[in-house]
Amino acid sequence: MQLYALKLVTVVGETVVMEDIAKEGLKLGASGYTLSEVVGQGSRSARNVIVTGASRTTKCEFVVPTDVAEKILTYVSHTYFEHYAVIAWVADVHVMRGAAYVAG
Amino acid sequence: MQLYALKLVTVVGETVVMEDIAKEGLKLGASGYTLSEVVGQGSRSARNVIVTGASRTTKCEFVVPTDVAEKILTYVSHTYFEHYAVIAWVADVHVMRGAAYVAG
Amino acid sequence: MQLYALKLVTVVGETVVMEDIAKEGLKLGASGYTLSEVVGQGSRSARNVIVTGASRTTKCEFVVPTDVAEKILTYVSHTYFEHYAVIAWVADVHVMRGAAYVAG
Amino acid sequence: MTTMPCLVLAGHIPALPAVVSAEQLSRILQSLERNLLTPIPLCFLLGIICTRIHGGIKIPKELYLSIAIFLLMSIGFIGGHELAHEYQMHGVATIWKPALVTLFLGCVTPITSFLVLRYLGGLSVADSAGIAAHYGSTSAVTYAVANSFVEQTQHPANSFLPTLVTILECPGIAIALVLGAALSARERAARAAAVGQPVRESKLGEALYEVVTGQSIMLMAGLLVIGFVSTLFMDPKGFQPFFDFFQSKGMLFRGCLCIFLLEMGLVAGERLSDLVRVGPFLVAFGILMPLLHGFFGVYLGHLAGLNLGGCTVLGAIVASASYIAAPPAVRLTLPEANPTLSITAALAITFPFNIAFGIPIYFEMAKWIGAV
Amino acid sequence: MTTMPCLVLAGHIPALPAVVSAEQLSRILQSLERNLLTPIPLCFLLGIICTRIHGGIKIPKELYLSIAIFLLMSIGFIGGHELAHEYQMHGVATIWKPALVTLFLGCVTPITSFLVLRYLGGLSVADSAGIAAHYGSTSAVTYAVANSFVEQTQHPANSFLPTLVTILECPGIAIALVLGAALSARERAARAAAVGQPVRESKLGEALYEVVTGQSIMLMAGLLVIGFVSTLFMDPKGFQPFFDFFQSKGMLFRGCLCIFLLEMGLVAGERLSDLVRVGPFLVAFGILMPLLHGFFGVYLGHLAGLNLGGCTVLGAIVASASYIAAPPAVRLTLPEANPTLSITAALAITFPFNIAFGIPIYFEMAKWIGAV
Amino acid sequence: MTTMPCLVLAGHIPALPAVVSAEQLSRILQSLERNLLTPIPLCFLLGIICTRIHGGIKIPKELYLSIAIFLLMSIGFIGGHELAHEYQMHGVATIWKPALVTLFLGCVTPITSFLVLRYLGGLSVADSAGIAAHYGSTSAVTYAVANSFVEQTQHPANSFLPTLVTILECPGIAIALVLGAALSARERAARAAAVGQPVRESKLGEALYEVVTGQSIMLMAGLLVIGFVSTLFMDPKGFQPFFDFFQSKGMLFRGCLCIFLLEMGLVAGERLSDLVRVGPFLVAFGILMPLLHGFFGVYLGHLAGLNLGGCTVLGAIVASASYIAAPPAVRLTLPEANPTLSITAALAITFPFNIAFGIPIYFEMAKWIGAV
Ligand SMILES: Nc1ncnc2c1ncn2[C@@H]1O[C@H](COP(=O)(O)O)[C@@H](O)[C@H]1O
Ligand SMILES: Nc1ncnc2c1ncn2[C@@H]1O[C@H](COP(=O)(O)O)[C@@H](O)[C@H]1O
Ligand SMILES: Nc1ncnc2c1ncn2[C@@H]1O[C@H](COP(=O)(O)O)[C@@H](O)[C@H]1O
Ligand code: NA
Ligand code: NA
Ligand code: NA
Repeated sequence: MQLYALKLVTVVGETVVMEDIAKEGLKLGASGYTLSEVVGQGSRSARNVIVTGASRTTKCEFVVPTDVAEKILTYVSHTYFEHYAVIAWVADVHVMRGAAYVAG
Repeated sequence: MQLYALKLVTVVGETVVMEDIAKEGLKLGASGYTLSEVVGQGSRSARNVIVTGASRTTKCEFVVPTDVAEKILTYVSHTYFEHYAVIAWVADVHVMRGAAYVAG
Repeated sequence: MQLYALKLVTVVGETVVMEDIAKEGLKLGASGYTLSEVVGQGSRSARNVIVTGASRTTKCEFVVPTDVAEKILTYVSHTYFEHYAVIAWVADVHVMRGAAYVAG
Repeated sequence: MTTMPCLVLAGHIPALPAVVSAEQLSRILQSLERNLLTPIPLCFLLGIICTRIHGGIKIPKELYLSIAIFLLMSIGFIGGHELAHEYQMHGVATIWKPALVTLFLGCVTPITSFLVLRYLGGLSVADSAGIAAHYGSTSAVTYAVANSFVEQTQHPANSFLPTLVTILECPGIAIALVLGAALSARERAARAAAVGQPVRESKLGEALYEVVTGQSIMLMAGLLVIGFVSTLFMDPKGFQPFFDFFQSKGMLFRGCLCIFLLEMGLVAGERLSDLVRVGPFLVAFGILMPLLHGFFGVYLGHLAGLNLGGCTVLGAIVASASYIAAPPAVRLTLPEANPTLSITAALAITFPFNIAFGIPIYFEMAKWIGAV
Repeated sequence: MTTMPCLVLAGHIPALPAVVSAEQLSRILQSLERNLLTPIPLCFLLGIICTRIHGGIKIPKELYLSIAIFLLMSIGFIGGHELAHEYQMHGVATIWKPALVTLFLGCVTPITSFLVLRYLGGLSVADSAGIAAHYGSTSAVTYAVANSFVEQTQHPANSFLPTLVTILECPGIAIALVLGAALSARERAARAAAVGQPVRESKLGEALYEVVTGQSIMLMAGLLVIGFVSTLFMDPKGFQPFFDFFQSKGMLFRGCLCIFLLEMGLVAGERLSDLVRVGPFLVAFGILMPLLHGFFGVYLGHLAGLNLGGCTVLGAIVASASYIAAPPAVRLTLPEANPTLSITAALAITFPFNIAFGIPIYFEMAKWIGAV
Repeated sequence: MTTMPCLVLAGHIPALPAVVSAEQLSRILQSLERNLLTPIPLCFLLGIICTRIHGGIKIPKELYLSIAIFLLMSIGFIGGHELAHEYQMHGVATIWKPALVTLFLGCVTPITSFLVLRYLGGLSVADSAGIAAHYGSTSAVTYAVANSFVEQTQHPANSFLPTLVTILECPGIAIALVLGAALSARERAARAAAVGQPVRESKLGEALYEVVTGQSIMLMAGLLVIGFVSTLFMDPKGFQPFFDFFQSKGMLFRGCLCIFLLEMGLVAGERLSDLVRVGPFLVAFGILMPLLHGFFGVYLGHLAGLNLGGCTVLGAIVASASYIAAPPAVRLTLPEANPTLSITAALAITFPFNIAFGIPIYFEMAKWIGAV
């Protein structure tokens, strides 16, 4: 079984900016993304926008090569860490059919 | 604290086949699975079934020993990669009460 | 890019106790948590509380330093493993802005 | 304790010629037919059939929850509205006796259930207390169906029945959980010592608070007050659209009840396969206990002055078992109790039994006992 | 096979003076205006506009699913209710012919569709069969809109039309999938051998079972029985609130239809950008095939004795394409079929065409053919 | 700019004997009682109480969103329907003045708000502009409650008020955001240079487009057109069920409003604990600003020829603060603004104030000013 070593980048934050992050991820080289609705609490969640009834927090996952992972993390941290409740981390994964995810 | 080294297999794909994948995972030796509704975009998502109003993409996670992980990945890739929008990856995890998850 | 090595603790189990687990995680030193609604099956799921129509299973994720990860896993296993359908695992991740998550 | 209710009953019951006469039986069967061939139980049946044949009906969780909210608000609001009328006419004269009786029944039924389960059924303390918490409380949907039934038979229940539902919700759960916690505390301490771990702190207080301030109570009691107040202070024309919306004889209530029962059927159908696992004792318990409790309800309701419809409905709600408020409370306080047992009994045995057979039977009981 | 329906039609059609006379055209245009300037198609249009300008309307999935459930239950219940009246008056005398005709149409339309797609359009076996499965089945919402249309023109359809919708749901999907599976089996085996993997076992049986026991059939057929039974056994006063709730001329049904069509417009709007990708052949297919199938429906309906409204509605449902039951079934059995083609054709071409133009056209067809 | 409205007002106001006479005060109190003891504000109160005692009411997000959609559609549709009648009778003669006045108020209120916040309150540019965006726009639910109020007092508002709500939705947000973006651009550039990063490109254009094509506008304006067109082209019998469904005096609208207000109460209750954090200035702002804006609305509405109900409702919507359209737009364009401040002010102070006290006060203002 042929597995490719890639990175799983996970970004969790205010729903209001997560779609932008997902789209930007594609521009930075990710071949796709997966979004899920979550509920969260963090150090700055008091600043979360709580739009009545709207879902507050979204998680976005990218399976990407190391260089793209770095670009996404850098983008997220530069653009959103100052004013938005966002957290991002990266983990090692092995992917089937991984070649498809290397060069967007 | 006794932790067992196991694999976390994550499969993300068209909702229409994910229940089958979860069931097949059990047959291949997984002791359980966790499904979540997600929204995704990928290289072949244009081929996703967009049943009006139905959720489009589902994520399925299995915590399993290495051999079961390989079996699941092989099954998914052989059965679904050709015609369905599905991605699968595997990561290392350490599990509490891990013995319970070794032999289904 | 400055990344901090931390642990991602994932707990999946009966919804009825997951909010307690999230709160206790904060007390044990986590700086936040992320909850998602999932659907699951496991070795003891027959014992799950199936409150009509209510969501049955919840996933809780903590990004924490190693010592906090151990505390959370120990707490969960001591308090809930005997009578509740709960599974918990831990993985290595690298976090941006990681200092924020070290000392709650 | 178990003999006490019998004592209370002594002497008032008309002589039992042959328990049930042929004529009565045929009346019961007619009643059953009239009850069963209506959309509400038929939707329940459709749900069960659908699950058994693995059919594709899926009621979104949110629709189910929304209907539950609407039904609870509706029960409360119309209850408050009719209570206001009753109050304007009679003060509290007609209400305090049925209220007391309901409270009494809320305290007795968990205990009878516990004793039967523990000593006749030989279940563990935790399981007995857990199931008793379900049977000591009540099911708002059973109330709604019973209320529809008596309205269709042209014997509407007394106006304050929704108040009684609210009264019946909590005490049973509280008593059963306290009982279970007390009796199993020693066991737990012993086991905790054995494995060398600290005793898990009890969540009893928390769980009880959650029951008392739970969705059912808050919505029913809250809307009861709102219905009461607005009836007294609003002019009838402004009140009308709210009344039409919540009206329990109206199309929204009845229609929503159909969809709700369909979902209940889907869930109960899934649980049917657990019937084997819970064993014959619990199946019998799930049918006979409601009959006994139902009779208590009908009889004491009659003594307290309820009308024919009122006795029937009180019987039905006393006989019913909670499957919304009780389960999480039990799960938190008595984790060693097996939830499969209690939920299967409440949802797959007692609920369908009451909907299909129980309600017409309580109606006949009430007639037989002389309620008008 | 394609020539057979023509044979059936021979001789009965009034001479075609100039296909469509000027007077008829103006009548059609008036009909169109009367149809288009009503809330239901306008809500659909609003949905499309909103998507095209990236507007912010978001109908929660659960609301959409809940309305679908309500509409299906409503169609079934009112259908059962009126069927009971029809049955009490005429027995099955008026019903069996239309039922047979509908079954016949359910078997013919997937085959005409397949042949046209495969041989005129040159699509692959899998794509042809997949699309044919959609066009062989039917769309309950198109039924609901057509029914509203004829009720507004004061020519309500025969009471048993909902029964026909239920009959039409399955056979078309089944026939197309069996066809597709049979014809593509060899291809698949060859390819599997080439890559050295075992042939994926077919999910055909499973998928067909899922169609037959799917939500649409279970709810429509189930509520049809419930509506039938309760009409026969309940007293009219007790029946009234259920009738009011499900009543297809009532405010709930019509209002919900507006919201539903709004969401359909949002989805269809998104699909419009796929029109280029699916190519001109499929666009033409999505308009002309319904016209042909609609004519079959109208004509055979007339032969089977349907009234003017009935012919129109039968034409509309035969012409309509399924976009709820068919897609998952096709996806599971014919994975190599491109779902973009079938869904775009069914949802972004045929559905709007029928709603806006098809229904009034079938109405004029029915008039022209002599239905009253 | 702030003095201008005062200028406009000069001379027309009847002499203020002692600001508010005893008789007026008692009338206001009566009005308050009549308003407060009705289901809509009482449901809001129930929601607040439930949150404060950590009760268990949970309105599913999807129910809340569905009701919001229904209310917006309903406001638009009935607005369009009545506009059609108005238009058939008077053309645009009665409408253009109130429309202009509303547009004017939509431009003035964000500026008054900004100036007060920035110079009296000393808040940062971003915070001032962010909050001003909320108070410059409007809350459709406040409109609905105000409308119910005047209908219950038998002084229904002019038919075209929904049009005014639509007009009032956007300009305030746009003006405040442009102001905020312009004034804080330099600050941002400086800070970006300091940390050596490129200036984040502004999302202003995007955010404004999203406001204008947001759900509120699309649904209200869209259904307004649909209601207008179908009133003109449909026969009344066919129109009736749609009217009944959306009818703002009807049971669905009023009942849904109850559930909606319950949820609003739950959310506002959670926000109450933030009152301390936002400080006394913002609390005062959240009460006094609406009174001032409400007076502008009532007064200019009167000048533009609105009736008593119309002046009241215009006052209420000008006084109200947006908590649906404004927050995401502000969050995207002025990320350094603290959302806790604006949402708490709009939702936990101004909204309840208007519902409970504001609306009856604007009603008395309108009477006092001479509207009939
Ligand atoms: N330590 C953590 N573990 C898991 N999730 C977190 C953690 N901290 C923050 N989050 C998530 O990130 C979101 C924003 O966090 P923050 O920026 O810290 O307010 C929260 O709503 C949580 O969902
Ligand atoms: N690079 C990626 N990172 C994260 N999720 C992905 C990625 N690519 C695909 N997915 C997910 O997998 C699903 C199917 O992908 P695909 O087969 O590439 O169309 C998508 O809908 C996404 O949810
Ligand atoms: N092997 C597994 N892989 C993934 N999720 C699991 C696994 N086992 C259990 N789970 C999840 O944990 C929950 C409780 O499991 P259990 O305690 O085994 O009944 C299940 O409902 C699943 O969501
Ligand atoms: Na009970
Ligand atoms: Na068809
Ligand atoms: Na305003």
